Amino acid sequence: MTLAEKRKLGSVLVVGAGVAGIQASLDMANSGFYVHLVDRSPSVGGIMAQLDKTFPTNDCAMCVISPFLVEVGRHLNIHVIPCSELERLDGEKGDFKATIVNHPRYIDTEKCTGCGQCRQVCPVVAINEFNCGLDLRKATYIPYPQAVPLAYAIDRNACIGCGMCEKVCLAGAVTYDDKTKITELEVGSVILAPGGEMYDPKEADSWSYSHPNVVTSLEFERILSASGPYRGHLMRPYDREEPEKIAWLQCVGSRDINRAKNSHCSSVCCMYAIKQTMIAKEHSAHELDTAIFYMDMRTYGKDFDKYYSRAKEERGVRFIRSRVHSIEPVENGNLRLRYVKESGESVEEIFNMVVLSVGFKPSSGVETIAKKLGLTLNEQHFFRTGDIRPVATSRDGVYVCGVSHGPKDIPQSVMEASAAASVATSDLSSARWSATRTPQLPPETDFSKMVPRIGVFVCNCGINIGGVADVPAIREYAKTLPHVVHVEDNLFTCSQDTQERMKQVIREKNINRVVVASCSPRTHEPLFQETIREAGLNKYLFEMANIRDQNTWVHKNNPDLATAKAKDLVRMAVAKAEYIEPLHQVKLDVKPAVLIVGGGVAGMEAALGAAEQGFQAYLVEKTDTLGGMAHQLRKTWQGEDIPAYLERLIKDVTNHSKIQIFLNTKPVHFTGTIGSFTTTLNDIHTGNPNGIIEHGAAILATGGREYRPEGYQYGNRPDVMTHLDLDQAMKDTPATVMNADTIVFIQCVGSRNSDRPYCSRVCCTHTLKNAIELKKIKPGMNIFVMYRDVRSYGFRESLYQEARALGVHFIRFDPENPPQMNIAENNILTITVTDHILQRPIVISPDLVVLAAAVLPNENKELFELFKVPVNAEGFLVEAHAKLRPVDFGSEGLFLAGLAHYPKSIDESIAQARAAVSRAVTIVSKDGIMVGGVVAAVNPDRCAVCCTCVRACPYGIPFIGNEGHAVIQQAECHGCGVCVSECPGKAITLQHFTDQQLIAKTRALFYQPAMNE
Amino acid sequence: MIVADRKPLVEIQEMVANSRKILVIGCKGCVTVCNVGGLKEAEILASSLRIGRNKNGKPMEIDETVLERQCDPEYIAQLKDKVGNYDAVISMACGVGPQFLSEAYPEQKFFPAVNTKFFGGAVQHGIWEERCAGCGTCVIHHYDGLCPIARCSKSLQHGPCGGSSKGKCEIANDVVCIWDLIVRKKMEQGRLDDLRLFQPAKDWRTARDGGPRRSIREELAS
Amino acid sequence: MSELKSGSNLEKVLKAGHFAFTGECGPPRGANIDHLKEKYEPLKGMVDAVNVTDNQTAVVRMSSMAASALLVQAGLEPNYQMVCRDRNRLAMMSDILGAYSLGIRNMLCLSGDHQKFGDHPQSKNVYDIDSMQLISMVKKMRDEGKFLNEDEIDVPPKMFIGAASNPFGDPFEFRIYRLANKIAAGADFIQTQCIYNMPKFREFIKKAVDMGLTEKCFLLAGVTPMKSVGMAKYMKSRVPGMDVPDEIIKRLQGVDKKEVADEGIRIACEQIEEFKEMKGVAGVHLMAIEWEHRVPEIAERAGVLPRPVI
Amino acid sequence: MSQDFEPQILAFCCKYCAYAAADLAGSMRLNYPPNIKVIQVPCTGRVDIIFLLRAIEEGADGVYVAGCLEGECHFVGGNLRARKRVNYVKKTLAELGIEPERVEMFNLSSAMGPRFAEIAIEMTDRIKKLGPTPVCRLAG
Repeated sequence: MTLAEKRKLGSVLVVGAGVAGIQASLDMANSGFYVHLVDRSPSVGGIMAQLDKTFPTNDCAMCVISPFLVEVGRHLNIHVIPCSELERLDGEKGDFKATIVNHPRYIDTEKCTGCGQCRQVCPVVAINEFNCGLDLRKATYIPYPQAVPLAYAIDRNACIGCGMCEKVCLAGAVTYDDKTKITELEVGSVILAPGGEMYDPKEADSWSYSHPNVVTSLEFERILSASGPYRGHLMRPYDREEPEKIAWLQCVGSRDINRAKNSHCSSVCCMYAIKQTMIAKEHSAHELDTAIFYMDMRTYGKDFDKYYSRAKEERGVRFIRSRVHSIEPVENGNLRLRYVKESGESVEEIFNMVVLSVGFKPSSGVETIAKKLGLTLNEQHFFRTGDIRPVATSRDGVYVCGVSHGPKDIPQSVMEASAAASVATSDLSSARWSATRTPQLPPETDFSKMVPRIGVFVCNCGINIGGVADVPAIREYAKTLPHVVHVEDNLFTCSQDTQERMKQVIREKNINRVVVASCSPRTHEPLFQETIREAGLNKYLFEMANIRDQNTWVHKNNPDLATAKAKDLVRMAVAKAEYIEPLHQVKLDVKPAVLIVGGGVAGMEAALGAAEQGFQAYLVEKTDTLGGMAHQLRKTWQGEDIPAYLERLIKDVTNHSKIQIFLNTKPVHFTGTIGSFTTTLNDIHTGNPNGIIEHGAAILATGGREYRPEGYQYGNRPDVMTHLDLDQAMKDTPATVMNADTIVFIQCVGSRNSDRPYCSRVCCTHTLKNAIELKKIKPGMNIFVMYRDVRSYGFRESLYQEARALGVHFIRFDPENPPQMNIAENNILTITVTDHILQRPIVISPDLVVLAAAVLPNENKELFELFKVPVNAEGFLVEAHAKLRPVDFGSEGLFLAGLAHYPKSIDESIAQARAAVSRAVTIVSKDGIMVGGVVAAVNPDRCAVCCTCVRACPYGIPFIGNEGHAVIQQAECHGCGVCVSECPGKAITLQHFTDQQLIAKTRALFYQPAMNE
Repeated sequence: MIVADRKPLVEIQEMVANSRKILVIGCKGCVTVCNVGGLKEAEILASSLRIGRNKNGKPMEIDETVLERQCDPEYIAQLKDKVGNYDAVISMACGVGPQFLSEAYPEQKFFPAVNTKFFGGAVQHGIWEERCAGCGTCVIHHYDGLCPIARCSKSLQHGPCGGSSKGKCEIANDVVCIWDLIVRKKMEQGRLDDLRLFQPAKDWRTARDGGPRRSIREELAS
Repeated sequence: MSELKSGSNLEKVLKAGHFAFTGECGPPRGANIDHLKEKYEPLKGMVDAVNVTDNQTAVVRMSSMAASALLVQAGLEPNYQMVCRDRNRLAMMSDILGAYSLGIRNMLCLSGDHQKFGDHPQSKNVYDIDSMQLISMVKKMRDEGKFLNEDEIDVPPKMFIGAASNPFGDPFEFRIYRLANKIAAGADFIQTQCIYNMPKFREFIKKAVDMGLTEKCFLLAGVTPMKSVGMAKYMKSRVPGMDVPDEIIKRLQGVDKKEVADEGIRIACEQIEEFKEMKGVAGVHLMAIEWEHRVPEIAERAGVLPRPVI
Repeated sequence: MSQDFEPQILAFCCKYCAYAAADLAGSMRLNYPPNIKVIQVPCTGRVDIIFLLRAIEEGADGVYVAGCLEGECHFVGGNLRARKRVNYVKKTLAELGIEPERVEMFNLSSAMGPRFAEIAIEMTDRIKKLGPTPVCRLAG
């Protein structure tokens, strides 16, 4: 076959269903590709599902991730393949054949309803891995209650084969004879997201980990979790006493080549330790003393430094810069820690509990996959990736994201996942929508003006409901309720055959409202809605009564009251059903184009990404050149050539037929909603219009700049320069730099202070890289780095090691006592700094002083107001959610990338730009956006144009339209209903949650209706 | 707009203590905008009254309705066939409402549900502030758009008095000293000399002090 | 300054170039004349005039006109205070006529404290005219012999017109202009709010001198001795427009509890000593609140005795 | 109070947190009194003052609103508004001489199944102590 004839497949494979794998799958499935999502474990979710809270917002991890889990589980174009592994990959980019090994689960996920009866009867207990072994589970188990797929599995290592589960399973889902199977999948590309594992302190005998009160940080997450082994009650494992004093030991298994043989920094431990101290303090009934023992506090991400100072200043967390050299069990289950303070003083302190902040190591799957697929690993056994192609592996068509190619936090993983989704599908764009499924549905029947005819289906859920409540009595009772024309009870209402029957009954009896009394709408409403839709009913003509999760499961001991309550709940559901109405979603056209504002690396990568995906890209730049800040950089941290990359990128962007570039241009007018925006562009100099463009999404990549330092004689002397000045000098006049015998680097100039309380993230790495280069050229040069914390996160730690090995001197200073510059009368410059180890001031006379100046966002007040996007106090753009929506804005259809979001290295900017493309493509790849449903609707007659909704809406969606009443665009409304409850004229309704419906439901609890005729 | 507050429930309960059938009438004008007398508040009041009556074992019937405005006779007239069915009617409009209602339906008893307070606007959702005292002779232009008659607690035309402290009025820490704002604005704009001028004693005849006021537009009135 | 506007003792003392010393007397909360007497008796011979407050802090007291008249009967010279809070222009003008007919020759024109913190917060305030307009009105009645409506007055009241100034109110930069406005409106003398922040007052008076204001008008510096640490703290934090530096509080806290009042008087006397020498200050107004009986001692210690008789 | 008084208590729970926590309490098979009946709302910001009043009017012995933890509302701040509305209703009830404790606001995350059960127990105990609602329901 010639190149042109090569087959491009419209399906993709994702290996690993942690948060990265989930995000990549959703992005691709939502932009026209069929996704096979493979995971070794019985359910999706990865490590994030085990976390209690997430930094720096302290959001509940499960609350944040579970909507994503549900979406993956129900997505028509995501095929979740649990208990499975990738065995081999043949073929090439665009046309792979993947061989998958499906391990036996012993329970058929198609049949299992998740009722849990099997677990109830299982006589065997086993270690509960989900709770890190802190408690036990049954051999028949589900990893956690929110698991997707919601199906049980049998742990055959623990199972004694008693057959109890098979006997009680009324769905017939237990399959003891389940065997390993092999499946083959045809996919166009592969994304690997097998993730990481936490370092096991048992590997080295250094931390008394065998003591029950020494736990790893992940174990501590489970201890804090409300659904964990202690139900959120802060206790130590040894005696279940509430600890009063807890120590955290940082860098366990990280930055440690002696004990753990891991040189990398795990990037997340500083932050999660701070989080754990704060959450533990909240959980503790008494004053809890928390101490973190650390080497460098690496709070380098967005809002991290503020979080750190909050812990220190407001919560009284003790931060002790010291490595603990021994942990010794003493009486009462306590532990004695010995450490040496920076001042050299030896200290002994007793703690009730010790948490080991364990680092990341690659998941055991990484090495296996690498071998099977022929991929290169780095020295730390993670997948090897470069900076300029940050998510590409050594094999074409195979991409990587998440922790498997380097330790990172959730937002970074999510960003990379989207980036991988974007690059993995850009070559497959010709096959978009070719492998996806679309539901074939009959037209909806029009029931308007017809009296309600309600059908009620009461579920026994095996014996989960029927074993406690009197289902026949509930069924008979439901018959007496108004407008009810059909009632039946089912063994499993959710089973395939009942679904078919339900459709048949709806048609036969002309049922126009359906009530199911079973489990939770959170898990099952979409299924039933699909079913009634298949029977020609609008999916909103549906209501559920939760008589299992919120009734029989919690009132087991009181069958009579459970039956009575079930009747109440059914009556309430029927009462609401009487008033529910069909809601019709409207399809809005989508303009298949993306606007990108900012022509730096992030903007260009975004434009190129969108164009490669087959969409028109409009790239708007306010200056007369593309490239932005990158023009001033020389090499990435791994040493890749930036000027050559930039030249290539500018050429690609300029020559791409789908990219239209507007230089010297700024947007001056912006209107529209997701999928269909209109932006007017003006020439920045003449003020004349440059064009009016229509686009379905927009990406803001407005960049940043280097801070021009005040002080340190910057600008007055040629021997004081910033990093970018140094880079320029190295390029233009290297001799001026190399003549120097002594160079001082001063870190955090303009960062981490009261004006800019954030870490500029890139400066430590930049300093290390330059120091190494200088030392290599001129080994005799004296190089001093004056720092507060060396923040060489991830593999960048290797630069720190190398710099030290090359003899670079590192001197730490306190913010209260920064390095002082003196200019003597003879114009000789000296720097004085207090050395913490020597405890005395050191005076250095450098030939050159390099200031690690802060990274600032570009000021674009007008532009940001035009797009109505928020900025934080420091001027950085604010994303929709710090964890799971790191490139989205709160306003739908708008995305961000690059330095405008936060300081970051070029590889991170590229990844974020590609991620923004992925997110934008989920919109522009569709031929229409469905809007409506559970959204607010304004009744113009009642509107008093009082602006209450305008002010109350948390998203700023309502406005007063030209017609003289409030307007709430269906496409933009998030459906929370705040405006509805505030509106003084009762002019707004939240569809499907109207006053009438909810008051009817309320009333029904207290009124027994008259008998139905 | 006219800004009002809902009267305490107990006061309204006492007004209608002996009534068995009550109509609550909201107004879609100012009182809806200031979230005190629209349909929402009418429903809340009706429900609260029902709860109170049911609790005391003296159930009654309450209906709610809302008029476009209670300060125009045409809208008042829409109640013609309705008011007679009730033994008490509660108006949620400003002080104008119950009076227009009483004038139109002299046989019926009308009760005010709100305390009418001032002319002002919303400074944010849920907070309204006075801006105008309706003095009948506007002098705002002398004070750079800030009215000391309405907003100085002593209506000083030559302020600020000695009680002005850190931009706040002597009466409370949360009351802005308008004179502080006036002076600062004049200073910023280099027009402090405006405040060296003596303002003669104000003619209060155009205010309420001149007796009940009327506005007659010859070209409109017939 | 040769021609006398009112012929009051205070006017004479000031115009003769003496350093004036005025006191203050709050009328009783009742018609108890003896109580009033207790308060004014110690002031006899100690001060040039006695301010008689007008429902001070919006608390009902005997009318300041009646109390002033009783002082006249007792041989003391009152400085009749009138606030804009409680009466409209009709009442004010009629009271001024009445006061003059009762022998009252000095008047202090004030806005008045808002009734919110008084004993009748329910009352309706008047503020028909403000203090600036009141000053102007009294001057018009005296100099033009006319009411506000331009009608002629049959025997116009000749008042020596006083006004108040608070150098410490905000905005500080504007205070000097407000003083200038009051002088332009017709104030013959100024009594200031109690002064504790001396550096700030020096700045203020320097500006007043530079602007020539103290040439046009007599300025009497307000002094109130601190009776206790509690009083100092209260005045610092609770009285709007009052500026009490921390040093004053520290100084009071620094002495034995029994000595605090004495230390307060010592601070006041030190201030008076400085005012005597300060350019632009024509006298001191001593507001010894509920401490009238100690005025002789303070006057003695401040070295302002004997008072000139003209 | 009568020993066998079984109060009717209505709980408005937001879809993302409180309702999920209620489900989790079920998955964990925690026991709590059956007096609690839940109505799901997308966000507690949708819980209108009138819903709470109407519940009391119709004869609820207790009503509560349960939303996300403060600062963690999925719709930014709906739970903060809900709290204010609950406080408003408490004030109204107090004016009417009804125990304001019959109405309450709670915050919990979706992972706090045990907390949901605790709240249900707490509210049931509280209402049992208060006794039946003093509001007599009208016939029909």
